[in-house]
Amino acid sequence: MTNHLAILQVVLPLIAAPLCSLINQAKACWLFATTISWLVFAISLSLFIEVQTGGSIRYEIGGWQPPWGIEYHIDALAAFVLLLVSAMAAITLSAFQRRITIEIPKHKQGLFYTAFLLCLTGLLGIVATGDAFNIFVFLEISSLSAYALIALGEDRRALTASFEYLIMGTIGATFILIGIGLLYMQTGTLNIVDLQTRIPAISHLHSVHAAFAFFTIGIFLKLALFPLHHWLPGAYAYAPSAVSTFLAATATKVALYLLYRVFYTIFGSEFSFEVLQLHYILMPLSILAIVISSLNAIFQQDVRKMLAYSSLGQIGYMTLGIALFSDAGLVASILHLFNHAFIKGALFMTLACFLFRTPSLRLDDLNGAGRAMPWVGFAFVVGGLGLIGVPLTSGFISKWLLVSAVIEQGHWWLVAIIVFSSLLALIYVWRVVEHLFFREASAALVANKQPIGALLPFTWVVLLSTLYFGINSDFPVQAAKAAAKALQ
Amino acid sequence: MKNNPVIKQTSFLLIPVILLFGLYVQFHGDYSPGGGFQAGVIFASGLILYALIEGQAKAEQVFSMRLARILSASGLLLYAGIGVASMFLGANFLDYNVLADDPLQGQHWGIFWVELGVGLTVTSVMLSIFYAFTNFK
Amino acid sequence: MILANSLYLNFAIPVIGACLIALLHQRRRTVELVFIGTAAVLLWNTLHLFDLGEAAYFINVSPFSLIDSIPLAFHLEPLGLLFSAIASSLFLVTTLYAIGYMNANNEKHLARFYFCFCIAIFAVMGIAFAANLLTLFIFYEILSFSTYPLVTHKGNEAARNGGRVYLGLLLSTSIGFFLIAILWVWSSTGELDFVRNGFLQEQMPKEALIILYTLFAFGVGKAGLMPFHRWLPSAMVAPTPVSALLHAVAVVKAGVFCVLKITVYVFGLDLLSEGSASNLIIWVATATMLLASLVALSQDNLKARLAYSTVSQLSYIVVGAALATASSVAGASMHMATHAVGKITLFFCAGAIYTAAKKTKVSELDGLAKVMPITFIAYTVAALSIIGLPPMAGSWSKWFLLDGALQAEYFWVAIAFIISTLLNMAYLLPVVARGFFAPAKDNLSGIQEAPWMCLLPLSITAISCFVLFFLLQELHHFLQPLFS
Amino acid sequence: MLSGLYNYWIAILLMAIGFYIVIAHSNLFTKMIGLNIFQTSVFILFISMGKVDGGTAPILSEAYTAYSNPLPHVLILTAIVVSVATTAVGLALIVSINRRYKTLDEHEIEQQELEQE
Amino acid sequence: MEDIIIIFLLSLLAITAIAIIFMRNMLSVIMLGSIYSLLSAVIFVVLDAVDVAFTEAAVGAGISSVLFLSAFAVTGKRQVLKQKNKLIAFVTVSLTAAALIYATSDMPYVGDPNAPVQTHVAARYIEQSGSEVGIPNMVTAVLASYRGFDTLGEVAVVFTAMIAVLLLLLRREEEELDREK
Amino acid sequence: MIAAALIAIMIVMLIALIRTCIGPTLFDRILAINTFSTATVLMISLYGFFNQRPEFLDIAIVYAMINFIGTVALLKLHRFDDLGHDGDES
Repeated sequence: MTNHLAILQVVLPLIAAPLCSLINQAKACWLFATTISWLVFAISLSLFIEVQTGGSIRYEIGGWQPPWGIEYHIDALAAFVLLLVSAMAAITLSAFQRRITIEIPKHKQGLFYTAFLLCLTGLLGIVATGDAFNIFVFLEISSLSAYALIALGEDRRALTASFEYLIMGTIGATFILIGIGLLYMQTGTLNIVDLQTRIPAISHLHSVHAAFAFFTIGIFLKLALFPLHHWLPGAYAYAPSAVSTFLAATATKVALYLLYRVFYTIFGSEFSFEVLQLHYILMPLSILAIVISSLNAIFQQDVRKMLAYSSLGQIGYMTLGIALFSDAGLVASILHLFNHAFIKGALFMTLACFLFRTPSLRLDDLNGAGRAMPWVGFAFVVGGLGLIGVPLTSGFISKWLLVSAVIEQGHWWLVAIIVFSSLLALIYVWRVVEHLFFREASAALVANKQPIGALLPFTWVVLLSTLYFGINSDFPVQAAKAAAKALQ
Repeated sequence: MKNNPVIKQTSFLLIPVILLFGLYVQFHGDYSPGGGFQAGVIFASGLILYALIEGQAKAEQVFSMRLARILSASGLLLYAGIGVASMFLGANFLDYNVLADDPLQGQHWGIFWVELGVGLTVTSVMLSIFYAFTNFK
Repeated sequence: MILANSLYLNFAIPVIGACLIALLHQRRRTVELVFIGTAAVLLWNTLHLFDLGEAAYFINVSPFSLIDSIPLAFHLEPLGLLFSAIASSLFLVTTLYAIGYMNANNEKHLARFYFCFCIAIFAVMGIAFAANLLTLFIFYEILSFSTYPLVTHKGNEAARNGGRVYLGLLLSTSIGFFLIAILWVWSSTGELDFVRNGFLQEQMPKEALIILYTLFAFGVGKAGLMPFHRWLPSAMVAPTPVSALLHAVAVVKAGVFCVLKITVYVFGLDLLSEGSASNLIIWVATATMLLASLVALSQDNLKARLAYSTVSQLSYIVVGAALATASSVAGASMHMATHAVGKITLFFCAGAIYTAAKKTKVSELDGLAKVMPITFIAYTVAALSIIGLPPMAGSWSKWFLLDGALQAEYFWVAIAFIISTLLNMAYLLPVVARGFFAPAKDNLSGIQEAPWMCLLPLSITAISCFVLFFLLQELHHFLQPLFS
Repeated sequence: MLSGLYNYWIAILLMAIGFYIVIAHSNLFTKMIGLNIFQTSVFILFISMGKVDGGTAPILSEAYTAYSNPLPHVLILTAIVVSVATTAVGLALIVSINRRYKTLDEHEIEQQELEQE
Repeated sequence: MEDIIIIFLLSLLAITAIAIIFMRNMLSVIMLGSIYSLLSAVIFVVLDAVDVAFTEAAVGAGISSVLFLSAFAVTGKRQVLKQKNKLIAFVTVSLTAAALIYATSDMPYVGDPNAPVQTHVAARYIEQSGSEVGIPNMVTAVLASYRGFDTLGEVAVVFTAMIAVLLLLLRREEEELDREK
Repeated sequence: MIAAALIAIMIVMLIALIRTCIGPTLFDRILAINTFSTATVLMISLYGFFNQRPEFLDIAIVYAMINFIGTVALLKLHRFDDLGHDGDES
């Protein structure tokens, strides 16, 4: 069966989803979905090892050879992102059972796990596939389930946020579809590897340029890159905590993966950067994203919204790495994708821990919560330090690589901007820390002893992994380098 | 719709035709336009027409929400199951050639079952979405 | 192997202490015992490191690599050993004092307090033994973060504001200047390891060296160079043992230690004394020295006065480093030790006065020496040492610094040293004068000496001010490997 | 030659109209219809590129040799399904929004949120 | 003749779309929407995409309209149709359209048999599917066999849509009623 | 011959479309839509013959059915404001 791992990666959760909807009993569904997610993680792990040792894997679905049939193509980058997504899914599902029982009405829980598995399927499918149109299909699977999952938030604003996401997401997906159409019109193929070989010959065509533009804008919409980011903060802030954790850690990362694929694999870096001079657009956008989102984050009263804005800023770092148009920049970008996913995931998990005892996540409701719940409070501090990029956390490693990539190109002003935004991060993280530790807790909070359950240990597992990758960065750095090499 | 015998009678004449036509589209999709998806939608439309005429409650007696959910899941499972079956028979996922001794026959079988899965899922999904909306008030 | 093990032990001890404290946080007595025990064992182990001798110097010990080719690495060298010895011995004294002070003043959240203390000393050990710039930076940041909860310990508005300035300034300078300087060094030389006589020779153009040195000196915000000194007085909101630790032992000394280490092992004395890379910093530090003294004069709050005095004294060390002659660097290193001992005594005295009499202002101290003689005698001894009068330890370090300034032919710096010494007298001695000679204004009955847990440490440190004077020859000898 | 680029131009016009409705109309319902128009225009774009002059529908028959390209048809079949799925989810959202806000006007919803703050 | 038909139908389609912008009545918008679907289905027939036309008729004019109507029934008839941000919308839309018009400048003409679309991948479907898959309807052959995985994804999309709608609209009582049965 | 019929149907379509747009009552519109879909059904059947592939009559059948369901739904909505209603008037 091992030679089928590539397809099982995606098909396993896809088969599990309808089964889960048939089981339709909260506890059993949870157990089932969690088991499946760990299996998926195991598959992605073995795929990762296989790709690291034996090079990229190609799998012809239906036995039809590539440009005619659909193929799965898992290279070092895809394996890396698959690992990330499946790990986050397994962790989220295992950790969040209690929160889901609290936040989701009982009769919807079975469907909730089904939708979660479908979302996972979609995200994995986007990464694994080697066919341009297949990307669109799986993009829609993940998006549709994400819309529903987000809309399950208790606040009614979850609904409007989800609707805005739906509109923006559909426009984005349709733009990507137009891009696929234009490319197909000029090349006659949908296979990514085939596209890659055919595009250089026709790169002078206007429609290829337009295809590039549509791809880029469509992915920017999904990625929530400034100024197309309005849907994201609401979506992350009002979604159920399990959903915001999972999506914050994976959804934008997969969109970023698509961006790499389009820029480097489909069109090739030469076309993207030398012919179209993409970095002249991407650089200012990234900088604006970094600065404006960080500034926005400072003024948020709701901590989840603050983290959402901070995510926007972090996306800016990742695109900045691309915009540098150098190997070092690309490695930094991929590494930051990985590190940030875990840091942000851990932070959202700590917030979910707080929710067990605080009425909401507004700053005033969190007064003294760190003292009342020291392990959770400390977890937030550690995660926050990672976000700022303090040494010994994995956030530092990726920022170090990013800044060295910037210095390599001699952009000293950019270094100043990165430093400035790190300080902004310090401000918004520290505002929360002050509320958590240096204000008096309300009597209700001190008296509330509701148990947190498995969520807390899992939060610490994720946090410790970010600390470990901050101390011994060999694994992610080597993986990021291999991934960047696969893109060249 | 006791008060509207014309509509009721016409519809009751039409519904079997629609369902039959749905089956035709489902199984004749290899030779003429159509296939599982179109058939599913047509089949669902027939049932929706029934729900429009006789009301939600009666329609659910014919085709309950629960049945719709089970069928939708089994349709998807059927499709994926064909893929897994070909995997167990030693070929790649969704490779129908190995489903029968003769590759062409295998392709026929594969497409037949796969289309059936599509049809099942689409019918029940469309219907349960319709139910969900009309029940919502 | 022995080297690695004893080094790691030095890191492990405070961490184990911290963990024990966190685990046992409900049992107050046990926590206190653990706290003292940690400090004692740490000191014992640190002193053992001296036994390894010169042969063990500059051998890198690296548990793992951080990024690519940059490892987290440690080594032994005289400066670091000196610093670790100062820190761990004073840490022991401070633990005693902290327990006495915290109990006497009914402070809360003791376990958190001791925990952070241990982590801070762990960071100090990291700084002392760091073998490359990145390791140094990492532990420098850990120190900032671990001392933040100590500064804001009281948790009120003032404490939060103080904490904000503290952390804000330290982090923004370290990320904005220090880290950038490190990255610059790395990207242009590809090296970060500390080596004898530095590794920047011929690697970078002259103009760049000036900027780089300035970046480093300002980046180490803990060295308190103006205009980045504001965190020091802000941190005065902390309980006194913290102030003592911050200002005498851990934080500020870590700052100047970083400057010294970078000067000696990154730039190298030859490079700096030949070129003009450090001129700007000499100017800035001299100005800080004088200005901070003037500000100290105007402060009525005793702790604030001592804080500005610290700012001023730190600049002695920075000037010493920046002058980059053998004498001045030796003087700077010694000053690190002598000032540490002196200043910690002064802070202990301020805390003892607060504990016993609840007085914080200089103008309220009239006649207090009659009821608290030991405290005031200790204060006098320490003040004299800081001013630099023989036979107190401070006299030696000032002598070397002055000698260094003259050797480097910076006559105006020498003059500034002398003016500053006069200013030192002007702001430190009024306390003595008021305590001993002014008639008491308020009713002093009922006030007696602070608890013995406070008195014992300050007596020990006061006596060391005196004893160190006679050990200076050996200290100088110990530092010789720096200049070979 | 069928009609040159006329198909594409109309598809672009439709796309623009759909897109315009999505952005400019404040009623969520109308936005969904706009989205539908937007997506349908892409279908026309795809289908037009599959057309072959003198070709016929891609169903094998002995009478013909030239067929139009079946691949875009397959893609668009999938895209239509995706579009109807999106419509269903969007409408479900609209219905829920209507229940919680009692309006479907974007600006009135914003207004309500502001008042609640 | 074909040209005339296609041009005329496309123009009708454009008129319908433009009319939707200016409609003030929600129900009319939905009705025009279904006309739009019908028209595009006819266009698909003329463009030889019979399967697509089939689907568009069943889905666009049928299911979509019914869904719109049922949602409309739930949300009530009083709908205010207003337009805001006209300028922003116009600029954005014009930019997108301009990009595409720019792209059309070197597109192959509609119906060109030598366009890359016709010569590369699709050629094999047309020539070989009869012998490789063995069914006359090439669209079904490609859909279910060559690109069967896409179709699996498509079924998953439909399934997801159901799960999503149920998650949003399902209410407790019905679920329990359902269980009793 | 077929061409002429096609042209006539197209004209019908245009007129029906105009009527749908201008209304004014709901019934005008419903009627117009009905006309329009009938025209489409005819159009598709005729086009099949015109193009010499009349086997696509299937599509025309679907259109006729869908058209009927749509009209019923529209009218029911107008009458009961609820598509799930059992249709008995009280």
